[in-house]
Amino acid sequence: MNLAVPLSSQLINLFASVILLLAFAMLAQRRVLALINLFALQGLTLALSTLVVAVTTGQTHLYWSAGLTLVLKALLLPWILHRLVRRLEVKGDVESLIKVPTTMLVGIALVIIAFNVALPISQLSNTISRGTLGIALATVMLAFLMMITRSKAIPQVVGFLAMENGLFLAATSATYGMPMVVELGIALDVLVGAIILGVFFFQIREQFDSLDIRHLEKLKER
Amino acid sequence: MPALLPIDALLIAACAWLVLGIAGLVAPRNLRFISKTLFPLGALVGMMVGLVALGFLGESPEVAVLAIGLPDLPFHLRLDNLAAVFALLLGFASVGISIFAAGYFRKGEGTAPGLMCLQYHIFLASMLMVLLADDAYAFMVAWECMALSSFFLVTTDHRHAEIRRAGYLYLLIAHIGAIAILLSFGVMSSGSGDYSFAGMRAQSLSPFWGSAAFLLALLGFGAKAGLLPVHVWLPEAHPAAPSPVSAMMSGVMLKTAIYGLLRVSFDLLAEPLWWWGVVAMSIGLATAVFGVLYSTVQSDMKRLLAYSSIENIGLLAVGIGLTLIFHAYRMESLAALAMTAVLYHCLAHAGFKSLLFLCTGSVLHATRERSLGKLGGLIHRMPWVAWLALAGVIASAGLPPLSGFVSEWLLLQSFLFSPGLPHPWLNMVVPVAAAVVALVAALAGFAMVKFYGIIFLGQMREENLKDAHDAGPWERVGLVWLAGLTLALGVLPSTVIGFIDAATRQLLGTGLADKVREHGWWMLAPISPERASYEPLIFLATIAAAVLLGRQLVRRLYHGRLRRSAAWDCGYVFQSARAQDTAEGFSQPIRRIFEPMFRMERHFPTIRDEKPYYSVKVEDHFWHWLYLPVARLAERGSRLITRLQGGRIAIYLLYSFLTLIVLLLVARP
Amino acid sequence: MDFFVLTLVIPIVGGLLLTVVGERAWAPNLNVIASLGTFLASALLTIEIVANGPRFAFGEMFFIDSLNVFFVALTAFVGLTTSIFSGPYMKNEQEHGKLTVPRLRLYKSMFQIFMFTMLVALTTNNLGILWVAMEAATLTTVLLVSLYRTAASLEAAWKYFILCGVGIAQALFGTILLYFAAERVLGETGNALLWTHLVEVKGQLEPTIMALSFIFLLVGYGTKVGLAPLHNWLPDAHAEGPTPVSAVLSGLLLNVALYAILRCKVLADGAIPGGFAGNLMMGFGLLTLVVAAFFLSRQKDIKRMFAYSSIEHMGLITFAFGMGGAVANFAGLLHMTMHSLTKSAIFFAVGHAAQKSGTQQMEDIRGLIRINPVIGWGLMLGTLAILGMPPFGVFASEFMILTHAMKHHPWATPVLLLALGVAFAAIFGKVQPMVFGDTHAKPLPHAPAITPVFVHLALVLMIGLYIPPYLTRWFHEAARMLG
Amino acid sequence: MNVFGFLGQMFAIALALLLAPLLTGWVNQCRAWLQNRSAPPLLQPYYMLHKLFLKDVVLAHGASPLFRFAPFVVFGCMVLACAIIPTLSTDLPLAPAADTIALVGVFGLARIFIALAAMDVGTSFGTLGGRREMLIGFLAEPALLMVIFTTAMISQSTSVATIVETLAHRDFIIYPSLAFAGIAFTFVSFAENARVPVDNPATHLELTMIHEAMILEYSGRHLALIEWAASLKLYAYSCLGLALFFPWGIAEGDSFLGLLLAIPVLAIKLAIGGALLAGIETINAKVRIFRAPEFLGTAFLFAVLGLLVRLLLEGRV
Repeated sequence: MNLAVPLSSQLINLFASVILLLAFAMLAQRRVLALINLFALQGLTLALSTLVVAVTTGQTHLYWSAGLTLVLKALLLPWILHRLVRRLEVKGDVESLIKVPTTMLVGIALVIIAFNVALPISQLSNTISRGTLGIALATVMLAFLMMITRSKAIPQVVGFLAMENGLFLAATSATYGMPMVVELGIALDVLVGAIILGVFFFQIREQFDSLDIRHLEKLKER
Repeated sequence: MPALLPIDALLIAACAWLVLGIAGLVAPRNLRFISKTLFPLGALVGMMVGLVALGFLGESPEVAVLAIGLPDLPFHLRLDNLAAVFALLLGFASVGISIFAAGYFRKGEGTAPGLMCLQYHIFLASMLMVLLADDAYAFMVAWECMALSSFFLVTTDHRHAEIRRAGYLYLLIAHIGAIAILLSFGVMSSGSGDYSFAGMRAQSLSPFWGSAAFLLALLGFGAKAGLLPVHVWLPEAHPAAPSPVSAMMSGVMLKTAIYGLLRVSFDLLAEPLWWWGVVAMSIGLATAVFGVLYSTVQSDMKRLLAYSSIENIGLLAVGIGLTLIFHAYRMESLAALAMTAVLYHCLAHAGFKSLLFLCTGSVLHATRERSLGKLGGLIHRMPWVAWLALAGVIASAGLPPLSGFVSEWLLLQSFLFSPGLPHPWLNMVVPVAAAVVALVAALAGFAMVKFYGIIFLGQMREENLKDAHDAGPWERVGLVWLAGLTLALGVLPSTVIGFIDAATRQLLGTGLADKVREHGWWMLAPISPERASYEPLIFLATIAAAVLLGRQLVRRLYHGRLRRSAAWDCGYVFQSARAQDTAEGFSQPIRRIFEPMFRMERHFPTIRDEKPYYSVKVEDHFWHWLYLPVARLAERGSRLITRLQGGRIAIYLLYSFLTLIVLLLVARP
Repeated sequence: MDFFVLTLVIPIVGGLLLTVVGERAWAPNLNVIASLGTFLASALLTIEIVANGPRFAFGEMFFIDSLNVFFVALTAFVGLTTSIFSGPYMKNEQEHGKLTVPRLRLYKSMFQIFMFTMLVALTTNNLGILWVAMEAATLTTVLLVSLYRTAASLEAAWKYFILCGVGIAQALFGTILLYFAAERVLGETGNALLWTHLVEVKGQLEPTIMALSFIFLLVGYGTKVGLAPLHNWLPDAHAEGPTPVSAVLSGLLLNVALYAILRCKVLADGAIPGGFAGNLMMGFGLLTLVVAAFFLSRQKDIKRMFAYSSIEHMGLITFAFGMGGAVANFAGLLHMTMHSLTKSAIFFAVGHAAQKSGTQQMEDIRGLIRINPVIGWGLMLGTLAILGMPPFGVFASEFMILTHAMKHHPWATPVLLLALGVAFAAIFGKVQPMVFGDTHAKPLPHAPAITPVFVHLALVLMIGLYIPPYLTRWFHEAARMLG
Repeated sequence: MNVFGFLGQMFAIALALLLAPLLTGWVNQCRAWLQNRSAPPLLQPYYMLHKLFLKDVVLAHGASPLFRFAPFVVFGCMVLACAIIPTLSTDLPLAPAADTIALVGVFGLARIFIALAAMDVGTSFGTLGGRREMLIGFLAEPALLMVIFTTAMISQSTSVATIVETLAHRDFIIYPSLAFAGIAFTFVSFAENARVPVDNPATHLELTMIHEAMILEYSGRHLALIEWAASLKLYAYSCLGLALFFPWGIAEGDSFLGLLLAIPVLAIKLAIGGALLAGIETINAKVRIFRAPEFLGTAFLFAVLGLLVRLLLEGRV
């Protein structure tokens, strides 16, 4: 290991790698509850990574955002999702529209693309966490891929939230976080969004007796 | 106080028409007020327009800029001699039509009379504005207002599905035409950003772009005029409209398209190329032949006239083409001859076609029947209409001594002197074109005999025709006015050419008037009397003298006894109305000779039929060759594209995803 | 009195108030009053800005210049007319048993909050807040779209949420990248997301980052604008939500999203040489225009069809702004205005028409001109206006766009015209039989509020013939700002 | 206008009115001889006209004023046509009133009136005749116009008088175009004058008749006028053909001597022409009505060919 790289940077890179790993894990995961747990874990890792950046740079608002991430992404949202799963009695496996190995292959291609795209930017960055921008982009894309491949509502939402994780990672890694107002606003939006989604689950379930979004294919052009 | 300029007077007239239209909305159901007050007032305004334009002819152009329009392109207006000729046409034709309309509109037919009055007068005003417009925006606004108001007029009786279809087709093709015109203007401004006509005149385009502008204009204005292959709306829309509107559309609106074509080809585009003329002429010939052939086989009287309008437009295009050829070779005096033929034919057609459409209106009101197969013998019940229609028919058939012949004569004269073109190939083609024109003129006679003979002559084909009534006083005045115009245009060609020559001179730099004036007002000799001359008045007088003298002599020398009896008919007993030719029967020879030109669906009776019948339906080839394939193509494209919206959210996300990836990979600053 | 504060406060207070009292009989009036208040405040604000020039509010948090004050006024105006329209419309829906009283309350309060989020998005100086407000606008409209709680409306809302959520997330990534680029120039002062600061240093922003950032922003906000192939949520949401919501979605929300793109484009243009942003926008604009035009002819649902028409016009506007330059920007702004007014007027008319006929299926709507001439003519004239028929204002802007395109991008004109022609054939062919012909429909329990339709159309007509000088000046200034 | 010219004009018209039935009689006589029939007297057409004028007009109940008006118009048109075609002299004061194109127009006008009159009573034969007449007309008219165009191009004029003067004065050059035009003109004349092979002037067989079908309902003075007009038409066509293709012997300017000389020349030319006409009629059979368009189409083609030959081979002379 290159000693010129400070420890904090190594830690951040490590956490980033974990986030990416978790993103892959989520892509491969077939069970709903496990998926939510993985999401919570990702949130936790993100919070830790943010904390490391905060400690290293001494930016106070990063502490806040680390805390916010912890509360929101690692605790509150997984809790809400757990509750929903239990209340809605979602059972069984997460069905994927594409076979998991194929998805993984595509995922690897995406990571390569993301790294390449982010490369010129990372070189411009002077933050300690600059290498993670590629990882953040890859996480966003993997989450995107997950949303595309999953046929049930809850995994799709988890994918959506995982995408937010990736964005958050990008924000901390590239710029030491957005201004506080913005972060708060984003957090509020995510929360409200999640709540609205929860309401939606009940309504969808009521209408279709299932959370399979393949029921939601009536509106189309014929 | 400065004197009232003609252009101001015309603007005031346009506003007056608008005001009259809006006044119709005040009491939209008060038929008396609208038809007996507003429409006659509209006619008065029309008279004013005509007179102002007449007085203006020969003056130098006047311009005005209004405060409305786009911020950097306010409405530019310009009254020049070309515009004045067409304003003259609009004004005088509208006098007759408006007066006729005053007596025509009845209660309880589709749109409320007030609304109709609004649409009608907007239609008039926008046509006037088309003539006055001197920049692309003002022109397009006026042009599309004209299309819109006439669309609403066409769909007055929108409860019938086929009328709605006609209206749709009309507006669609008008819109496509407008797009082409807009493009043409765009090409002509050639990137200068100056969309006033003055700016376009100042551009000198390369031959390629000039040609592009011309062809686009030909397409755009052709779509309005009814040139092949964008003619399909015309035979649908003209019959669908109430008759005064059909008259206005056929008589006047089509001429605005000719005006536009003249404006673009001779005014805005400085240097015409000879082959533009060939294109215009070829399309014109095809249109004329097509129009006249289809007009002979129609069974609906208004459709017959509509196709006849297509034919006339074709002839106008031929004239324009010929003018372009001469103009391109700098043979200006011949160009002036052809141009005069075009302008004259515009005026003539406006008169006689409006007249004929109005006559069909009267017939329609009297009988509620448009199908030729159910009319007949109306000369006994509607003598006014019948005799006035005869004037229209003779003029429309291009026979002396009425208006149609003069323009045809001029056109043939200009053909005849075409040798001398420096292009050998053209020298060969042009006389052949003359042959086709002659054929068209002769066929027009066939169509007109069919039109007149079947409607007005013979036995009445239906019982209820006995109750038909003649046109009312208002209608008669309108008809007489138009018939009078037709006659005047027929017998006073030199005088008329003296007026319209100003436009020719403006566009070509030379005119006919000087030569024509040398020989007195009764004689038309555009080149020299030795080479060609025509004296309609003397012509008419000789025939009239022979007729009167013959009649008097026979009565004097023999007797004038007369008795009535049943028709002889070679002793044939069954002389019911059914024994006469039907509309289909009359045109049977044409269908037979020109069979490949028509797409026919025929049903022949057989011995085993319980109720044997014969029917024939003639359809337009273009519909199947051009329009349906295009529609199918669009449909197919549309079906392909709608697959994008398959309803599956994952796929939608995939689109978004792929878009992003592609952009990330491909898009580089 | 600060009119700007009023402009923001009235809708949020109104919205919160309506959550409480929204079930009262006079609540619709309150809705109208709040909208009226917002409109008056915005009008006064406009006058102030036009007179005194741009200004900040709440420190540098909000920035109002001639570009966005114009959108604010437009938004407030269409909001007002929509609230007037929705009164009787929603009552009729209630009578038909489609909506319950609590849902109506939700509708009214969400409507006001939606207005608030849009106004915030328009006036904020902070690109992060802009993002937050856009997301909030999405959330409120998701609730509005699913108001009927039918299977179809749920599906539409779900798709809307997911697609726009994902889209907006990409916009956030773009914003982060933008922030990153800005920070390198402006330092960590917390001003790096303030547009007024960014625009001053736009020439120094790193082009590579800005290009990436703009791609993300364009794809992100573009989803909300309805650019093809990101548009799929739009027809569903328009067709299944209540008509007033369709009207504001089409008339306002799309504008706001486009506004966001415009603000970003100014920065991208400053940073990246060679018209990168403009070319991207032109490409998207053309693609959208063509795709939407071909969609039109296969529509059966009236609101869906006009939703596609909105997509088509958004494509045209995007194309116009993509071309850039004073004339094209002017035309784009004008077209945005005209489209807002016309399309919302159409949706008003369509709403009543559908209500009268009891269906949104175009085949079953017939003879509007006979049951209610006013609605019939409203729909007819509105349709003709949106199709770019003179003398309506849409033609004026289309004329400018087309002529400008002919001058600078002649290759694009045939495509534009093809799309416009196809759209004309499709829309007019469907609308004409609805307006004309015979029918057997019954009158409605509550007389429709048709004034908004004609107010809008009258404005559109006026602009087609005459653009008042102050409006011209205003547009010019805004166009100049866009570069 | 000088007095001499005016008198010449009057004389030409009077001559036409007088000579026309005689020409018809001559053709009939020749035909009878050629067909081995005993010939009617040469003056038979005059007797018939006289007889018809004497008789009452018997008008069908359904006839309108147009029906009564039409014979006079047709007659007037033919008088005008005869007045402007140079028969004896090219110095005709009426000639500028109508050039060759207008001449075709005059024939067209007459045709339209007779066809309309045929449709007026509303019998099956009448409409049939009208339709067939218009069919023949729309094919013959352009062919005639093309013939005239060819000659007009040679003489650079459409005025009949100028054409005849030019053609008469030309050096003896063979114009192939004129040959084509001449054949076309002959075809057209047969069709226009209701002769075999297009029509048979002496039949009342429904399948074949055209002209006779149209005038079935006419009687008395109306019929007389129509018959007279038909004779005038034959005369006009003959004179036109002679003037265009054999213009020698027609007087020019106001020379009285020339005029005197022209009369016998005309008589001889007409006599030969009539005999030829009868000969052609005799050796041909009447064709089916739907072969008539082919016949006339050929004429049209010849005329156009003549025009092209003129342009291609002869250039500008």
